[in-house]
Amino acid sequence: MIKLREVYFSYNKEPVVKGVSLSLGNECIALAGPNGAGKTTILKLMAGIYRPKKGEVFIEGKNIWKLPEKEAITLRRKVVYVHENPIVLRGSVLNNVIFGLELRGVSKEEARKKALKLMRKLGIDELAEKDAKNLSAGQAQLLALARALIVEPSYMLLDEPLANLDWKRRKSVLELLKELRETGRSIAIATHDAFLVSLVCSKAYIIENGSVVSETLPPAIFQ
Amino acid sequence: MIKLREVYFSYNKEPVVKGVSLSLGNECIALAGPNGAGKTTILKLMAGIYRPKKGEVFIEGKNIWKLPEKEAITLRRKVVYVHENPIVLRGSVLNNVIFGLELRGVSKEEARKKALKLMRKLGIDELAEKDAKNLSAGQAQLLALARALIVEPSYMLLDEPLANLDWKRRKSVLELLKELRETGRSIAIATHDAFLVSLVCSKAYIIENGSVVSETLPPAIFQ
Amino acid sequence: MLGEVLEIALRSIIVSGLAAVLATSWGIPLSLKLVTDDFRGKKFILDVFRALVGIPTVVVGLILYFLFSRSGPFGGLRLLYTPLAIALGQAVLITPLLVSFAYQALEREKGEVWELAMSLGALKNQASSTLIKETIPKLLNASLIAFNRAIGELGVALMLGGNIKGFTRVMTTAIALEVSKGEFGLALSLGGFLLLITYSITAVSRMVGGKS
Amino acid sequence: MLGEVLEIALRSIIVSGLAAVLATSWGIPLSLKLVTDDFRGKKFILDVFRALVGIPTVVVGLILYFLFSRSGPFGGLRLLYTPLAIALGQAVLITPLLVSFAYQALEREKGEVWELAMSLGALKNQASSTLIKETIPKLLNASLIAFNRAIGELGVALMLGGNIKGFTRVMTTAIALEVSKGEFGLALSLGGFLLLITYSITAVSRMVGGKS
Amino acid sequence: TRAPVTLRVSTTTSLYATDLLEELARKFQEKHPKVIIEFTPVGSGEALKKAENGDVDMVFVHAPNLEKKYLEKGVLKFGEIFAYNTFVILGPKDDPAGIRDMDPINAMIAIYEAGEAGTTKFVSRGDNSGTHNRELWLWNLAGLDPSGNDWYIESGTGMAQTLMIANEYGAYTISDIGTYLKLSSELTYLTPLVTQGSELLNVYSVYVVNSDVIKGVNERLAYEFQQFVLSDEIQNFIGNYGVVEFGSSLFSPANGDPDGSLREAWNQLAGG
Ligand SMILES: Nc1ncnc2c1ncn2[C@@H]1O[C@H](COP(=O)(O)OP(=O)(O)OP(=O)(O)O)[C@@H](O)[C@H]1O
Ligand SMILES: Nc1ncnc2c1ncn2[C@@H]1O[C@H](COP(=O)(O)OP(=O)(O)OP(=O)(O)O)[C@@H](O)[C@H]1O
Ligand SMILES: [Mg+2]
Ligand SMILES: [Mg+2]
Repeated sequence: MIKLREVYFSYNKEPVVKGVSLSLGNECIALAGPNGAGKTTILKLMAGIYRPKKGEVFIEGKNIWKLPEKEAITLRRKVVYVHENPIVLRGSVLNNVIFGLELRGVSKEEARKKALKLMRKLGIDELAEKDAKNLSAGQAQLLALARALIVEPSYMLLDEPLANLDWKRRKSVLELLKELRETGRSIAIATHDAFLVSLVCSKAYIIENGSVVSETLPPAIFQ
Repeated sequence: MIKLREVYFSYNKEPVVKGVSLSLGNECIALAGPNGAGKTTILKLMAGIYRPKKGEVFIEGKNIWKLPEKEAITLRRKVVYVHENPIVLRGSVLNNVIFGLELRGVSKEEARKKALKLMRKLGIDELAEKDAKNLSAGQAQLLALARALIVEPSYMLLDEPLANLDWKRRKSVLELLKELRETGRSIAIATHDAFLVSLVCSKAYIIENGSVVSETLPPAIFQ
Repeated sequence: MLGEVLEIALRSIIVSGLAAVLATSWGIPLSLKLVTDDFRGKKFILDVFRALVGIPTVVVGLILYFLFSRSGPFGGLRLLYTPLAIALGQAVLITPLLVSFAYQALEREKGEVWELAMSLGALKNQASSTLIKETIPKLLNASLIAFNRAIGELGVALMLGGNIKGFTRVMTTAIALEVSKGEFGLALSLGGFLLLITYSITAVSRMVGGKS
Repeated sequence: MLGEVLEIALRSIIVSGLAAVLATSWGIPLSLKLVTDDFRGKKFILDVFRALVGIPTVVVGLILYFLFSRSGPFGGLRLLYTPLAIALGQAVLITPLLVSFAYQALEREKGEVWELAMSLGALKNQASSTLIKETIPKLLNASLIAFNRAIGELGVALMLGGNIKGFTRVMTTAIALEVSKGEFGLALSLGGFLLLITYSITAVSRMVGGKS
Repeated sequence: TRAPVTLRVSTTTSLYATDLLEELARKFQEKHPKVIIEFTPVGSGEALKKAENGDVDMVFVHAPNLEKKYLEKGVLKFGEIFAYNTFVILGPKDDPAGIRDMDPINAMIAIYEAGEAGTTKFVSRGDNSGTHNRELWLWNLAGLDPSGNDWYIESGTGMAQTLMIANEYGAYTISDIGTYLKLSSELTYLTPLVTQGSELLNVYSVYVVNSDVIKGVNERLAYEFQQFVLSDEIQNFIGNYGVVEFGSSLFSPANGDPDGSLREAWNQLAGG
């Protein structure tokens, strides 16, 4: 369970997240709302990337900003956030995909095997040796997804995960997400894509201007 | 009319555009196809951003890579390409929006007025003075659109223009595009979004692996 | 004494300031050219500049000495042993450092800015000036560091200026003179004062020029 | 004669190479700290380093001379007039330049790399080392330019090395000696040879280390 | 076998630049292979300062008035004059002050007058070196004080640089003969005009650093090298040094200063 309690956040002076409380249990939740509402910011707060100016972030009951780094890391490693604009590291696509495993000390060989299997599933195995900085938009998006999936996180926070993907790959990603739900992973998705949300999510938070304005069932929000 | 004739292009050794011929007249065309097929590359070739390794690019009948810069520029200025991942310049949102007008020597005051009007239409007028580097994904996308629209190009080449936009803004952008079509502008859109394409475009090129594999009516391609 | 030190400090600032302006005036266009044009030998030129960061100041001084001396090709200009000669020499000296910094900054931004400018119908030189604008804080930083390098160098000032009291004596040649006299304490105080000057100029211009 | 020049050149490379290694070993972690940590006085430190790019080499030499001199606090180490003393002094001298370059490179990449690392469960020091990895060609470039600066400097080598024949004489002190002898032609040849060395090292290490 | 011992010597650059000292060291090492002699060539003031800081065991200089200060402080002892040559007054070939073959004092007066008349310039080392001190002493003997005049250029640099400046300006200056001879091919606009006169005597002394005052210096070895330099064999060698290259020797050996004239000159200079 990831829980935000009365969380405030601002990049400079103006707060952009204003007293948000929400939780992600064994479920898929959607964050929806107009551009600039604060969806991305909220996901990054949930992932422990941003530190709230006020309020608390709990991962599995622990306030992660009050734990020493050593203890926090085991919790934070259960959570993965995927950026809306993929961030790509130097080196090959494969090297990018295994990055999270390297952080966790998995051996290179094992990481490689696992990565290739996953990349096959996403249809990017042929790109393995390609320079990751030279991908098309959709290819980069898939790289970012693979990089997140490979560490088998308990909580996946996805920011517009289907943007730039072609239809075939959208379908495989959706199936992957459904599979993940079936094995009990928690998923949060920030998106403007009604279709996606209605297929995998059971709950939607509508964000407007930095606050949760309503909780509803997914299909309702786009009407 | 923009016309590619037997165009080849490669980033390094491998060609990624292989003998593509297509044309954009007084119409809206869609480019569809799997990730990495070459849609973005083709749009950039049409815009005269990339120089073909082989083949010709004609804008209004002139081979732009054979013209001296002075003559080419009047043609190239009729064409605008909007990146799939917005590129943002330092400074305020307003400064970004008027960039194309500045290039054309329009006075700052006039540019400002025009920009604010356009930004109101796209629902980003409140962001005018904000640092453009600090926008949300959707806000940046709208900035890029506004920056392109403001120069009133005869040819608009849009790369996934609706990605990251919320529903309200998708609607306004679609309406804007329809208006543009009514005033005779040519539009090319690379997208995976069937809905969008079917609403404004009359023709679709399906790109696969660097080649045009078929020309069809838009709704057909996603079936 | 204090009056003399202030006069020397002021001369240092003016001379090296001029050097930085000169070096910037040709170094930035040159870096821009290296970043935006693809031509054979570009890597070579770049590596030569990087190597020239390490050219001994006396060597620069010596080369220009031969050019400026009475019997040299530009002897008629009577530049040798004038503050202008120092400024020219320092400008040459700091150009490689300036170019190395500026190239790194420009190169990092180039791809995106260039594409954006082209996509909106920029002429080549408009795209260039957009790139410059995008990089201004970093370029300013490059010029500043080059200025600091100039004001702290000795060899050129000595060879081309001659450390003439009341005319071409600058902070570093004054310091070297005190060292050769064995007046180490005085030399150190002058060094401290020079650092104070460079720090102040650095801090102020960064406040004015914005973060990089 | 030729043998002696080669010996001096080799000594220069080793001494300044050591200086570059030392400066890198503390300069990169320092730059990393400046980039990744937000603390009061950070801007101040940064500006001090930028100012220190312009510290006259004789001043660095002088300060360390006081420390290493027999009558100084570290006199017991008997470092003065040894190649090691030059290397230490040059390492101190080039640190500000190295930090200025490295900071610019790291700072440009930081935001994204850091966020990515955090989003995938990196410890703080893993995020740091990812940042370093991402920036390696530019950091290498920074070290290289710092090396070039070191091998071309005179003041430290003179004050701390003493230009002792066969022991602490390096390229720049040899050049300065020839200049003071009036052997300008020889001084220039030595300068040209030094540049050839720095160029070769620059070109080779950039080939090995990849583009930046 | 004993470990090698190092003798640390500071010397004025102009003396070192003639390579004489490296030659002497080589000869000493033939006799004492375990000895390493390290020269650090610097300005006179700096050379003496290094002695005071305990960073050298021995000093070669030619600046009597500075030497005296350090003698009084007790830093130096066993001062011996080991060689001498002359300073020369140089000027432009057309000699606007008309000093050719004058005696040094009158030459200085003539330069002063020409300077005041605006027909010439004079370049001074201005660096408190041996040569600079000699120049000041000559002005003093002439009863003149040129400082502050715009024809009187204080260069604040080494001898070679000062000569180059004088050459560029077509000005008068004073130099030790050694540096001038080495540079003469560069100095196309300068010529030696006054070379005779006891006031131009340039005496080089060698000192041992006093281990009673300065801790940790190797006084014994320094003394040995000093005695070696003063030995007949070496004095002879000094007298012939440079003959091949320049046609005349760069130095005259002191040979123990039999008539005391060198010491007298030293005293005059040191007292001045
Ligand atoms: N780095 C930043 N600095 C300052 N303000 C920022 C920064 N990033 C985002 N903002 C602002 O914070 C607000 C929330 O941004 P956020 O990215 O969370 O929105 P979002 O709901 O994800 O929007 P979108 O649907 O467009 O992705 C916006 O108004 C945005 O302009
Ligand atoms: N800068 C680059 N260097 C090398 N290869 C590149 C570069 N940019 C793109 N490519 C490759 O060129 C091919 C075509 O890329 P392009 O971006 O045109 O595809 P696309 O059809 O737009 O894909 P998407 O739907 O994912 O945006 C891809 O295989 C891609 O990996
Ligand atoms: Mg967002
Ligand atoms: Mg694309």
